[in-house]
Amino acid sequence: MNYLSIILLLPVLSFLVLVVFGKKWGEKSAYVSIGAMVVSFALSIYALLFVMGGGHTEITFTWASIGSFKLTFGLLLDALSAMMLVVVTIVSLLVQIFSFGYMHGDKRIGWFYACLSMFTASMLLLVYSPNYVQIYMAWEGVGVFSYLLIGFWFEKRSASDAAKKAFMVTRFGDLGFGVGLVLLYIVAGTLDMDKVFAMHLPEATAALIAILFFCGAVGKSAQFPLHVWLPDAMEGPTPVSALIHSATMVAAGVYLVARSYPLFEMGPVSLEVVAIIGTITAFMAATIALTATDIKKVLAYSTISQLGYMMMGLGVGAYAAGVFHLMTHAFFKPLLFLGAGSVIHAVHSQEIFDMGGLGKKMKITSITFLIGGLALAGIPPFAGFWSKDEILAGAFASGHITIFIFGLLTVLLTAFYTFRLIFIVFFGKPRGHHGDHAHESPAVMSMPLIILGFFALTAGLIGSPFAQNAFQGFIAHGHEAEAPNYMVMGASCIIALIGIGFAYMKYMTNVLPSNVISKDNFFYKLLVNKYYMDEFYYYALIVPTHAVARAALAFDQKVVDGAVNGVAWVSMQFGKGLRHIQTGYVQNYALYMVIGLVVLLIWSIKILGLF
Amino acid sequence: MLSSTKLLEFASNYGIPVWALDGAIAIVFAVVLFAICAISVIINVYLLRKISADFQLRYGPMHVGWHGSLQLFADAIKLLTKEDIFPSNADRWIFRLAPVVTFVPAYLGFLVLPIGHGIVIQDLNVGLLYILAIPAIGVAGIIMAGFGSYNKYAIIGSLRSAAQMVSYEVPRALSIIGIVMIAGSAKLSSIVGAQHVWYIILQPIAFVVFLVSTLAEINSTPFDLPETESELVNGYYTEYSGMRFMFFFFAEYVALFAAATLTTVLFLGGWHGPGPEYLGPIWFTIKTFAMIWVIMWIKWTLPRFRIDQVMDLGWKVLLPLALINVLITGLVMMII
Amino acid sequence: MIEQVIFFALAAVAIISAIAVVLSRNLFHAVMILGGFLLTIAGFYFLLNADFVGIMQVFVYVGGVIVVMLFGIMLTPHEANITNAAKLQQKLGTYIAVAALIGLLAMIFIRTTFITSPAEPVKDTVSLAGKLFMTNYVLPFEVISVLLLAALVGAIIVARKEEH
Amino acid sequence: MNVPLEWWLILSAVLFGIGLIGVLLRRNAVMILLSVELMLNASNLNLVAFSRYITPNLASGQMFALFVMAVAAAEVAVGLAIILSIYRNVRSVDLDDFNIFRW
Repeated sequence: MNYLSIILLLPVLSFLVLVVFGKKWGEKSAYVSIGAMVVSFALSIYALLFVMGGGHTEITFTWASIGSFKLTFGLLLDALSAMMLVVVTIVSLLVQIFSFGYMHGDKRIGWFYACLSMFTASMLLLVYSPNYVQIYMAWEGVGVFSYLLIGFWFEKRSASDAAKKAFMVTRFGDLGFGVGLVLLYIVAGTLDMDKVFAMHLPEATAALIAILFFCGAVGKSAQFPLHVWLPDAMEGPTPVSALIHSATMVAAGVYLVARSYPLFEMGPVSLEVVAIIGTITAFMAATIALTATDIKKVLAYSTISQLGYMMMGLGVGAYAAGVFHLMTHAFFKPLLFLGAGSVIHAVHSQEIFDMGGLGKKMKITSITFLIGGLALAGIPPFAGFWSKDEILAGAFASGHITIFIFGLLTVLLTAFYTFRLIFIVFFGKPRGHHGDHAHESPAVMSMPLIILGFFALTAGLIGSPFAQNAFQGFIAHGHEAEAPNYMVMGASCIIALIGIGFAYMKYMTNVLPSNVISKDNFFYKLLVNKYYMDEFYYYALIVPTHAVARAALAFDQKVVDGAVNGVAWVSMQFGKGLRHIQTGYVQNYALYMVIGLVVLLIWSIKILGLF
Repeated sequence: MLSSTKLLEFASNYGIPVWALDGAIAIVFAVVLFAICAISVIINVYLLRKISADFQLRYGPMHVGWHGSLQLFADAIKLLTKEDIFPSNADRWIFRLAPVVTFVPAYLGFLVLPIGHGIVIQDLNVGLLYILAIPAIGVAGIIMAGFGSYNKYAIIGSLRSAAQMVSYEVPRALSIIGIVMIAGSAKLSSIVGAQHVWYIILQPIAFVVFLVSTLAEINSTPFDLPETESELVNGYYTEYSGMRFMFFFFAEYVALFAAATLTTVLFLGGWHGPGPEYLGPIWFTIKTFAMIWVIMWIKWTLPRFRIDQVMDLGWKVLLPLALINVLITGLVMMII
Repeated sequence: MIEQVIFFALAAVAIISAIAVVLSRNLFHAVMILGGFLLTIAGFYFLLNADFVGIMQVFVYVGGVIVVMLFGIMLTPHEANITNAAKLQQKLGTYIAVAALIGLLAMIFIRTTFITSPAEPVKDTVSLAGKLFMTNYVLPFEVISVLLLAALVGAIIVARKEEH
Repeated sequence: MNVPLEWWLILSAVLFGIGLIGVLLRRNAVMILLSVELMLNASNLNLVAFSRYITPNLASGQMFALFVMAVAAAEVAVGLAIILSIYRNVRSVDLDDFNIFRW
């Protein structure tokens, strides 16, 4: 058995074992899952090294054969998948270790680890996919386990609602993906990526298929306008948010676009769409994050915003930069989430205005969080800076000036809200009494933070000009890295610093007049209510759906049931009429016999003339 | 109907229509028959008292008339002058009719009895069956009495009586089959005519069965359960008094008399006896009273049965016996 | 002449007693009147020179059936005598239908010409019946015996109280 | 033969009709049995009358009448037994109360 399949099968095995024994073993199930993940991670590293040595593996086998159509399954190992393998396994590993502390005492911890394992396996399957059917299946598997994990605390109404919302909304995007798959099969006759990319599809068709695929990505990666599920998905346990809703699953959409990049390039219009949607998402989510007061919601919106960045990068042609940002983001965002989890674990609240001054009490958490924040805000030399800068440079270079400007504005906002969060949570004085007994989380939780902090600090360097953009070269065969644009670099750096400065002025000093962000402000309300997107969906989709459903119900009850009941009613009336004959009294029946006899006699006399 | 040729001539001479003559003759016969019954009852009751006294080593009635011979008339006067009482919840019509319905069939039985050679009111072809069937109507009268009285003793008595009579009718009728087979007729006069040898000799089993079931039919001891004083006060006629009581009394003794006569006719050779034929009625009377004496004898000698014993005797002993008798008779007749 | 008188007298008794049976509110009275009715029917049989049937009528019906019925009544309580009257439409329908039936039958009887035989009726019906039972009607006779046996056993089993 | 056959037949029809009324209208089970007896007797009368007028020397109708009687006796015995048995369960002899199979 190939070691690649072992990477995939270990989490599956762990899932199967934990489904059966998880309840019995309780917290011990974590060892199974973590152990499996350690091995997977080690093998992933080996796979990465293999690929870096110029290796390329593709294993396929026929899974089902329907007529001429052969459904194959396979394990594709190239640069992109190798990179994703490592990212997925390491983040999953760290999150699982963190969860051991975070989920301590939960009754269903076995099930939790089972889901985490299977989620990871699904994600690995997705990453390995050499064809679209496999991607689609893994895609849905990821969706299912996301659903289960968001709704892990299903006793909470909001959690189960959020799970349903996430599932429904992403399904909405998947619909487009599915249609795209069918269309692609009709057009290309195959769903194997190699063969598809080798074709020369008509531009319009390619663009259409690409946009349909992008629909799936929009759902999965929470792009505008289907981003609404992600903030609600924060109802899940924080490690889940860290793993699924920042590093892996949401990255699946980006991964899909990156994977299908040749297809997108066949229809360049689709890339424009990707870029525009990405930009809108990035900017909009950043503005919403400004007013969010829930620590996880802030991070959720920042995730959306960063995903928008990645899409923007991919859309403007900076393929390598987008994937690079995907990777760096996959390190610093889980870091932030896990840090937030650590904070929540300590203060038992998610409201940032309940916190404050935690920096002194939780040194490791605050330092790693600060590293994550700097990475997110794009301050050199932290990871986020290099990747984000690449994207901005790519946008600038591709000539999309509007996109570039919005990108810069987003950098400003990102820096502002990140440090708003940091200043409020870790600096200043404690607000309320939630933080009174806060203390540093146990080592099992802080250790992953340190590791992730290390990566958040250094992961960007491999793609930096200092390393001759080694990452880009590794990922993008044929996509030559742009020459470092120092002007853009400097600008984004300065803008980020300005954002931090504003945040400092607003939240640490009182230099900034309070009416700059007034709570009665129209924009403030707009942002607090997230551009009324949920309300829009409610009125645009749910209300009409309900109306249609009510109409259908009325139709069913009045017309369909009416017809059925009408038939029944008619039969019943007949029966009621005939019931007068069918009295159950023998005497009545005997009377009918006598009447019949009389009639027979009359008949025989009058008609037959017998007598 | 029963007009002889002389009477018909007489009637036609005087312009009397036939039906009027028939009616007159019927009335005369009815009166005569009633008189015979009444006399027989008087004699029977007197005999009963005297015989029972003899059996019990006492005198019986002695004061009214010679050896108490007028005692019964005194009793009759007493009963006739007694107050006629209706129970308050009684069903009046049923209560009134019951004695009549009980008495009339007993009395009607004599219609077909041949007293002497050719001396019979109506010699029916089915005379034997008639005489068996008629007492069955009396059962209805007894049940009416019990039901109409609205008295639990009366109802129990009448139910017992009815059950007993219905049960014993079966062996009684079956026991006679042998006689009918030998005589080859159901006409009573033919049966008597054929009795050159008394059937008590030819049909001993039938005689026993018949006698026992007849005793049960007429509610005579040891089968007097319907009217046991110790259990049911007076049975079905507990509530009756005066005239109506007398009817039941009458009916009982008429039934006793009828049973004796029927036994005489069937088993004791009827009017047959030594001497000329006109002595037949005398022989008949002697045999009848001998039979009455036997019944009395049984009555005052044997203790009373329990009701379940009565039923067991009827269904489990007498009925098989009667059937065996029919079988034996048939076999013997086939061989001869 | 006298036969007609007897016929009409008996017919009047029979019809009146039949109506009394049917309309009687008291079950016991109904059974007693039915007994009277059956006796009149026996009288009819004598009038028709069927004396064996007549005697059997008295023997079986009056001595057997009526007594059994009286038993049946006595074993059920008095309250059971009072029963609900039939519904009006059932009543009306019954009266009309039965009247029509009787009328039609009477019409048919009157219109039909029966071929009556002037032969003298048999005198000794008992021996004739005996011969017929053992010759022409031996199979029905046997079947009737089995039926009676079955009825006897069945009635005992049905009416017997279950023993616990 | 002073009474024509038709009179007998009409008489039996009338008696039959009266019995039929009883069967159709009375609700007491015993009463219905009585009415059935009426009807049987009416038909017996018919049979015996036919026997007397059509075949006086054969007496076939009388035989039928005898068979009918035997059947009637059996019917009464079984019918009363059934009524008693039902009465023991329902405490009633009213047909209206024998409705446990009716809905």
